[in-house]
Amino acid sequence: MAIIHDVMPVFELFQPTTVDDTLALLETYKKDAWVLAGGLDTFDWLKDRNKRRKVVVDLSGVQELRGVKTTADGGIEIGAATTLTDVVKHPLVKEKYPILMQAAELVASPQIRNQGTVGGNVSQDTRCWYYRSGWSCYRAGGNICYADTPSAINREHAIFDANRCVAVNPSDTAPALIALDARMVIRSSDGERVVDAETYFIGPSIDITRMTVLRPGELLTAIRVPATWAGAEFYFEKVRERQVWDFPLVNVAAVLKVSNGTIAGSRIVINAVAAHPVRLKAVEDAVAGKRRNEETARMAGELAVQGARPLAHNGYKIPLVRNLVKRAIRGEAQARA
Amino acid sequence: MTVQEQTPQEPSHVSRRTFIKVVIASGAAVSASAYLFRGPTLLGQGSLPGAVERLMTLNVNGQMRRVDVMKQETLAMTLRYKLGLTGTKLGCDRSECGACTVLIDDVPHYSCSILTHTVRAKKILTIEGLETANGTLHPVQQAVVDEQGFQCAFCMSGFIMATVGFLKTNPDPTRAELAHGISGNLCRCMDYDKILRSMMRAAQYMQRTT
Amino acid sequence: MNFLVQWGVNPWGEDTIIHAQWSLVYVALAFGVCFMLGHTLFVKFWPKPAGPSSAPLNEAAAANVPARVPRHSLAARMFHWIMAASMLTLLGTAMVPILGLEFNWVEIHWIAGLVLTVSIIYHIIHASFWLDFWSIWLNKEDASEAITRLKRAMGRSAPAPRKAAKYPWDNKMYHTAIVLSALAVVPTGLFMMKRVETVLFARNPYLFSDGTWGVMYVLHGLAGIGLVGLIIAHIYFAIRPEKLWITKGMVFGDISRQEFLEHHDPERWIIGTNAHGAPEQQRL
Amino acid sequence: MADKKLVGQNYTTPDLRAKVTGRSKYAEDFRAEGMLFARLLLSPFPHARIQSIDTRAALAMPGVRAILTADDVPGPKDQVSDAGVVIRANPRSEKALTNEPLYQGEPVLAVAAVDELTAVEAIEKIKIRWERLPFSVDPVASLLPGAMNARVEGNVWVRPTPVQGQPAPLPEVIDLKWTEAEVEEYKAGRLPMGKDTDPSWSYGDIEAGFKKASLILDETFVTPNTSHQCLESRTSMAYWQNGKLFIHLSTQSTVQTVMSVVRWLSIEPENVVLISEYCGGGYGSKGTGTVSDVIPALLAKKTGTPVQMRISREEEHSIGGGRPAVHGRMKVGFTKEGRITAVDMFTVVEGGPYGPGNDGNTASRFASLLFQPEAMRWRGVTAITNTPPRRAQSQPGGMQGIVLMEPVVAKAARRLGIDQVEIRKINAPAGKARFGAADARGNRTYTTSCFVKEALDKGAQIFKWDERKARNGQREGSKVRGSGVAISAYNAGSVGFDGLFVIKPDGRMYIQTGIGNLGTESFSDCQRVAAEMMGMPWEKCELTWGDTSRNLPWSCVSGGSQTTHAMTRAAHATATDAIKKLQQIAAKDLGGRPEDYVVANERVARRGGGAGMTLAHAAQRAIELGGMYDGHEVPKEINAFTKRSAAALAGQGLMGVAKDAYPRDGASVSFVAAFAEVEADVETGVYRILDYLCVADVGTVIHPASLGGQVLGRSILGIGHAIGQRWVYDQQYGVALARRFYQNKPPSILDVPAHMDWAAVELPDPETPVGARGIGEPPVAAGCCAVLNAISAAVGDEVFVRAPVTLDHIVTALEMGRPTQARLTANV
Repeated sequence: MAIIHDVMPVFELFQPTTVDDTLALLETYKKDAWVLAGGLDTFDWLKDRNKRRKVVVDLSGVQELRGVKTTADGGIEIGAATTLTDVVKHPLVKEKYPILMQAAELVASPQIRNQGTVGGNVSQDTRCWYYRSGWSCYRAGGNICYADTPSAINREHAIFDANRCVAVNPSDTAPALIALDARMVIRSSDGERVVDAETYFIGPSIDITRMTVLRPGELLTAIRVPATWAGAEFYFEKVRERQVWDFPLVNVAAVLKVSNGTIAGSRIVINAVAAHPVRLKAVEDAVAGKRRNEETARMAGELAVQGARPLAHNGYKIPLVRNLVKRAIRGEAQARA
Repeated sequence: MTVQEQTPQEPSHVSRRTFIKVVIASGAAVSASAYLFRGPTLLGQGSLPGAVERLMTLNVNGQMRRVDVMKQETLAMTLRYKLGLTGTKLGCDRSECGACTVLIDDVPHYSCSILTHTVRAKKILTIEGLETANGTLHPVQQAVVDEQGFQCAFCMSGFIMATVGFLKTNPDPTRAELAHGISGNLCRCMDYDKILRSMMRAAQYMQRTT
Repeated sequence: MNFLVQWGVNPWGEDTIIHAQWSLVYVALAFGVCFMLGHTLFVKFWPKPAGPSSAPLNEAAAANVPARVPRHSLAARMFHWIMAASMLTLLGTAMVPILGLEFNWVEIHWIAGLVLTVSIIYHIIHASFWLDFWSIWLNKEDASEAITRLKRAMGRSAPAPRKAAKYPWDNKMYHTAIVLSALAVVPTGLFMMKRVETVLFARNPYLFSDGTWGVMYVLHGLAGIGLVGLIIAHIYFAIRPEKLWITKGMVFGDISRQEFLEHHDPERWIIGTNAHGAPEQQRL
Repeated sequence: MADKKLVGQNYTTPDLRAKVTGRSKYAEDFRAEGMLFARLLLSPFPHARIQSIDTRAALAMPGVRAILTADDVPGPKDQVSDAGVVIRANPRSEKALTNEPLYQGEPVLAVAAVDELTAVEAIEKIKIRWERLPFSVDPVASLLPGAMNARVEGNVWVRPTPVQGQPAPLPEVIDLKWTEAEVEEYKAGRLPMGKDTDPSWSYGDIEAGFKKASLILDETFVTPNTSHQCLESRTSMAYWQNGKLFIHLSTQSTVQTVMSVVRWLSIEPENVVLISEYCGGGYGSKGTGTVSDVIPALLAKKTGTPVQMRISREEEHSIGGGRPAVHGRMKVGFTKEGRITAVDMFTVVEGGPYGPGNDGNTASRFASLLFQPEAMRWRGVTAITNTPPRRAQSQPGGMQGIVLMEPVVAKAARRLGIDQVEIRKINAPAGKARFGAADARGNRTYTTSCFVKEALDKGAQIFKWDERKARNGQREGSKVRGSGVAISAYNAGSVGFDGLFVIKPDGRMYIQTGIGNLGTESFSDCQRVAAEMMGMPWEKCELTWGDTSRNLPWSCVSGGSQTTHAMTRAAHATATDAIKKLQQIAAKDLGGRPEDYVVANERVARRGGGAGMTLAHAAQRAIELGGMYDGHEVPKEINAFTKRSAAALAGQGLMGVAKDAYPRDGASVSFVAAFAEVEADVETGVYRILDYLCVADVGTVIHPASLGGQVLGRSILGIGHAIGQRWVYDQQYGVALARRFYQNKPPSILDVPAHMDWAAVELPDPETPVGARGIGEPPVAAGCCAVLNAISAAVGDEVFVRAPVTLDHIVTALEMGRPTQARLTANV
C-alpha cells in the first residue's frame, strides 16, 4: 500500500451532549472509537493517515466537561474539556495555582491554547518523530525502537525509565498537576475511578502502546486539584528551542512550602525525560528540612539526575535537569518568554 | 491584472459571485456523490445520541450559509472549497503556521484543525468579513496598508485575524505582549518587524475607533 | 502463512514480518488443555492391550539392582530445576503480557533467558563428559518400539514392548522436542538481546536486515508458543499418578528397586557397583 | 532625477488592498468548472527503481479519472539563452515524475480524481514493485572508502571543461572516495583537503601568504541544509482551451516561468497563458516555477478537464527542496594587524540528487570579495546525496561561504586583540573591488562599487558598538551577554531586459510588467522610476502584472536580487524612449527642436516654460502619427516576448518600449553590515537575541518600506540558520524525520530579535542610471553570522563547530569545555 500522509480518512462522527451519552458511545464502539477533544493531537494522527478509527466521538458539545469550580475541600475541579486558555484566565487558578497557569500558558501557541483542552494536554501521545512518522515501532505494535539505534537521532528522547521504547511525555501541564498532587477523575460505563495524577501516566514497561491508564471505553472527565498546595511557592520552567509551538526539551514543576528559610515540604516533577512525568521523590525527601540555599539546590540537582541513562544525542538533558532542579529549589524568578 | 480590478467591490456582490463558483466547483463532486456519501455503515447509528447530519447551516461573516459537509471535513476546507472564501489560507494544515486563522465566536482558531461540524452554532469571521459593506477597511487592515506590512502576504489573513482576536482581549498591548498574542502565526518572509509595527498601529487605530 | 506470522511495515512501507501470530498462544493453551483432557480420558477408558504389558524380566540382570537406584545426579537435578524455573519465568514473562496483563517483563525475560542459556550450556557439557550422553536420544530400537506400542494401543497384536533403558521412549521424545525448541528459541533470543536495552552491550536493532529479524522473531515466537504446549504436557505428566515416580526421582535423585524393575530393563540399563561399592550405570 | 517625488518614498503598492481583504488569488484559490483534484504518490525510498506499477484497483474506483506516470512526462528540451547560446538539457536533471526516485518524497505518479479523498484512497490502492538501490544521505559519509553512492554511477559531480564556441558539456558523475590519509584527517574532525572535482581556482601565492602570517586558523565548519518552506506550497492548476495551456501556479517570475513551462512541456511560448499574480513566498525555490507544475497540465490534457494539484506541507518539504549544506575547511592566515594574507578553502557541498549546483564556487567568490585576502585558493567537491533537490535559496552559495569565513575572522580578532569592526574594515573591499578567479588573461572580476566600510561605520555608530562590546562575556546571575558583527555581500543586479508602457489619451499611464509578485514589491517599485521620469502622479499609473495573456514585456527572473537593478534600468530606458518620442511629437506640433522640450507634471513642454501639451493630448497625437510612436514599430533589439506584447498594445497611445542597453563596468554587488547582541543562559543554554541592526549598501533606495522588509526579513532567514532551522535524516532508512515545522523549526515571531532596525548607506551605484541595486540576498549570511559571532562573544569560541547552535550544544559545551556537536555529519 502506497503511503500518503494527507487528507483525513472517512469516519463516523458523533457529537454527544452529555457524559452519559459519550460513555454509551464509547462502550458501544470500544476500540473503534476515538475521543476528540481539542483535536490538536487527533488531527495529526488522522490527517497523516497513520492511525484510523471508524468512529470519532467529539466532546465539544459536552458542556459538563468544561469549566473550573471549587470543591468542598477548598481545591478546584477542572473539567477535562476546559480549554487551556480558560485555565490560564481563570481567577481561581491564577490565585491559588499560578504554577498551573504558567504551565498552561507555555503550551504551543495561542490558537492551540484556545482550542486545546487540559484533558487533551495531559493525555496526548508522545511526539517521538519515528513513531509519529507512522513507523511500526514498539509503541505502534512492532518490535523495534527506531529512536534507540546506533544511527538514531534521539535528541528529544528519554533519559529515565526507558524500556524498549525511549519516547517521552511532552505535556507541560502534567508535571504541574502532579506537583499539585492532582487527582484524575475517570469514568466509564462501569462507573467512576479516581487516580493520582502521578499514577495516571504510565511508562512502556507497563504498557508500551499507551501513555496513560485510560483504557478503551474510559474518559477522563475532570481533574481535581486539592487545596494542599494552594498558594505554595512554586517554580515552573520550560526549556524549548522555539518559543512558540515547541514541546519541552525538559520542563520542571515544583511546589515548595518554606518556613523561615527551611523547606518544609515539596513536590518536584520533571517532564520530557521519560515516557511519563517523573516525580523526584528522592529529591523531595532530601531537601525536606534543609535550608533553602545554594548548597541544597546543588545537592538537589545532583540527586535529580541519578540513574539517568542518556542516549547518543540527549546527554544535554542531564545538565539541563540538574540545573533546572537547582533553579526550582533556589526559586529565583527567571526571565520567561 | 490591473489596478482597477483591485478596487473594493460590494461584499454582497463578492459572495454572490463566489456562490456561483461554489456551485460550479461542487459540480465535480456531484458526479461522485454516491462515492462521497460512503463511509462506515453503522447500523442504527441514527438512533444513537449525537449522530451527525451532513447538511448544515453555517454562520459565516454574518451570513447563514447552507452547506453539505463531510464528517471529517475541516473548517478551512469548507470555507475554501465549499464557500469560496479563499482568503483563509492553508499553509501547513497541521496547526503550526496560523495562515488559516479565523475567529470563532471572536476567538482565534486554526480553521485547518477544527471540524466544521463542531462550529455549527457559532459565529465565524474570516478575512472577507472584516471590510464594511461600503468598502471601509477594518482598522487592522488599514494599519497593514499604512505600514506596507508583510511581503508575500500568504500569512497575512491569518495574522490579521489573530490580531483582531487578540486586540479584543488586550486592546492596548506592548510590542512584546502583542508578539506573544499573535505568536501562533508563522511568516516565512520573516517580515516580523513590519508585522509588529503594523499591528501596533492597528491597536492605536482600534482605540481611536472605539 | 498469516496464521503463523504477523506482518508490519518497515519505514519504506514494505511488508515485513514482525513476529509470530500471537493468537497462536491461545491455540497452544487450548491444545495443552485438550491434550490433558484427551489423555486422561484415553487412559481411563481406552481398553488396556491384551497380553503381557512388557517383555519378561531378566532375573539375572535384575539381581544386581540395589534397593535404591540413582536416577539423576544432583548436578543433573539442579540443571533440571533451574531450567524449569527459568523456562517458566520466560514463558510467564512472554505470554502473560500477550494475554493482557501488562508489567515490566523485558528485563526479567532476558535475565531468565540468560540463566536458561547458561544452564543449557552447563547441561551440554555435563551430559557430554559426565553422563551417558546418548542415553536420552532416540535410536533405532526406539523406532521399532514405537511401532510396537502403537500397534498394541490400537488393539492389534504385537509382542510385548521391552522395558526402557535409562529413559523411556516418551521421555526421549520429549527431550528431543525440547532440544529442537531450544535450538530455535535460544540463539534467536540471544540475538534479540541486541534489540533491547541491556547492561551488557549497546543496542543495535540494525544488526540484521528487517527480513532476517522477522524470521528470527517468528522462530522465537513460534518456538515459545510451542513450548507452552510442551510445558503443559510435561507438567501434566509429572503429576500423573503413574508417572509420579519419575517426578520424585527428579526431586530426590533416585528411585526404588521396585520402580526400577517395573519400568526399566536391567539388561538395557545396567546397574553395577563400582570399586567403592556405589551403584554404577552402564549403557548397553 | 534630482527632484524625487516617487523614488525613495513609501507608498501603497497596488497589490496590498487585495491582500488585506483576502481577495488576492494565489494558485490554490482558483477554481474551474469540473475541476479534478490530483495527488502525488511519493517515493518511500531514498533510491529505488520501479519494476512495475499496478494501478488496476485504483483506476477501478469510482471517481478516479487518470493516472500519470513518468512515462507520460516529456523530457526537458534544450534551452537557448537570450544571447543565443544553446544550453543542453541534462538527462540527469530533475523531472516532474520519475521511475528511479533519487530521494524519499520524490514524486513517482499522480492520480486525478473528482475529489482529494478519492485521489488519496486511490493512491493507497496502487501497488508498486520496487528494486531497492544503494543510497546515501550524508555527503561526507559517501566519500569514505566502501560507502554507498547516491547514484548508480557515483557520488560526485564533475564538470568537463567547456570548449570555446560549443555548448557547455554536460556534467558527469564519478565515484570519489577518500584515501587512507584523508580518512585519518576526517577522523580527527577536519575536512580532508583531498581530491577536488569542482572547477577550482586560485590567485596569488598562498604559501607565501601563510609564511607571512602571524596567526593561522584552520577551522572546519558545517552549514545546515534548510528548506525554503514557502508558506504557500507549490500548488498549481491547469486547463487547456483552444490549444492553449492556461496554468495557475506559484512562481517568483512571470514571463521567465513561461520559458520553463515551455521547456518541460515541449510547447511553444505563445501557447501558454500563465497566471500568477501573487506568489506566497519563494526565496529562490520558485525562481521560474517548479517542474512539478507540469503535472496538472499533463493530467488536464489527458482528462480534458481542469486539474488542480494541491501540494501538502509534507510534500512541499520534499519537492520544495532546500539550500545545500556546505562542509567547509578554512585555513586563513592573518598578520598581527589583522590583515588576511592567505585563504585556503575547501568545500564539500551536499548537492542533493540533481545538479550540480554552483554553491561551492559562489561560496568561495564571496569569501574572497568580502575579506580581500592577498592570496586565495578554493577547491571543492559537489557530492550527490539522496535528499531533496537543492534549489537556490536567498544568497545561494554566498551565504554558506560567508558563514564559513565569518566565525574564523571573529575568532582571529579575539586572538589578536583587534576590535571586530576594525578587523572587518581592515580587510573590507572598496570601490572596484576584485574577487574570485582570474580569467584566461589573468583579469579578475570587480564590483561596480562597494561601501562596506561606510556601512560598518554607520552601523557601529547606530548600534553603539563600543558600549555594547564592553559588555561581552559579562555575567549577571546565569545570564551572559555578547555582541557580534558580520559583513556580507551578494550579486545584486543583471542587465539587458525590456520595459513597456502606454500613455493613453485618458491621461493615464498603463505600465506592463513581467516581473513576478513574490512579496518584494519590486514588480511595482521599479515602475516608480518610469512614472517619476514621465512626471506622472502614481495615482494615474495602472500596473498590469502576473498574467501573460495581458501583454507583458520581457523581464528578468525575479530572483537573486537582480530585479531592482535590472528593471529600474529597463524602466529608465523605457521612460527615456517615451520622453524622446514625446519631445519629437511636441517639436513636430509646436515647433523647435525636440531637445528643447522637457517632460514634467503630466505635460511635455518647452524648457523654461512656454508651449506644451498634456501627455493625454500627446498620446492622442501618437496614435495619429502611428509608427514607433504608438508601438506599431518597435526597436529591433527587444525580446520576441516584448515584441508580441507591444504588437497587441499598439495603437492605443504613446508607447514607451525599450531594452536596457546601458553600459556597466563591473559586477553589481550589494553589501550589508549587521550587528547583534545576544543574552545566553549558561545553565540552560537558552539564548535570546536582544537587538539586531543591519545596514545596507544598496545604492539608491527606491522604496524604504519594502527595502526594510527585505533587509530584516532576509536577516531573520539567516538567523534561522544560526538558531535552529535544520534537516534531520534517518541514516538507516534515508528518510526525512524533521518534516514538520515543529521539527525543522523555522523561526517564530518570539525567536527573532526583540528589537530590530535597519539603515541604508544611501550612496548610489555609479554604474546604473538610477543608482539602485537589489538587497534580498546579503542580509542572510549577515544575520546568521552576526548571531553566531555574538554567541561566541558571550560564551566563548569553544562552543560550536557547525550551525545551527542550539541550547543543547551550549549547555554541554560549557559543561565539557569543548564543542560537543557532531562534526562533519549531515542532517543530524
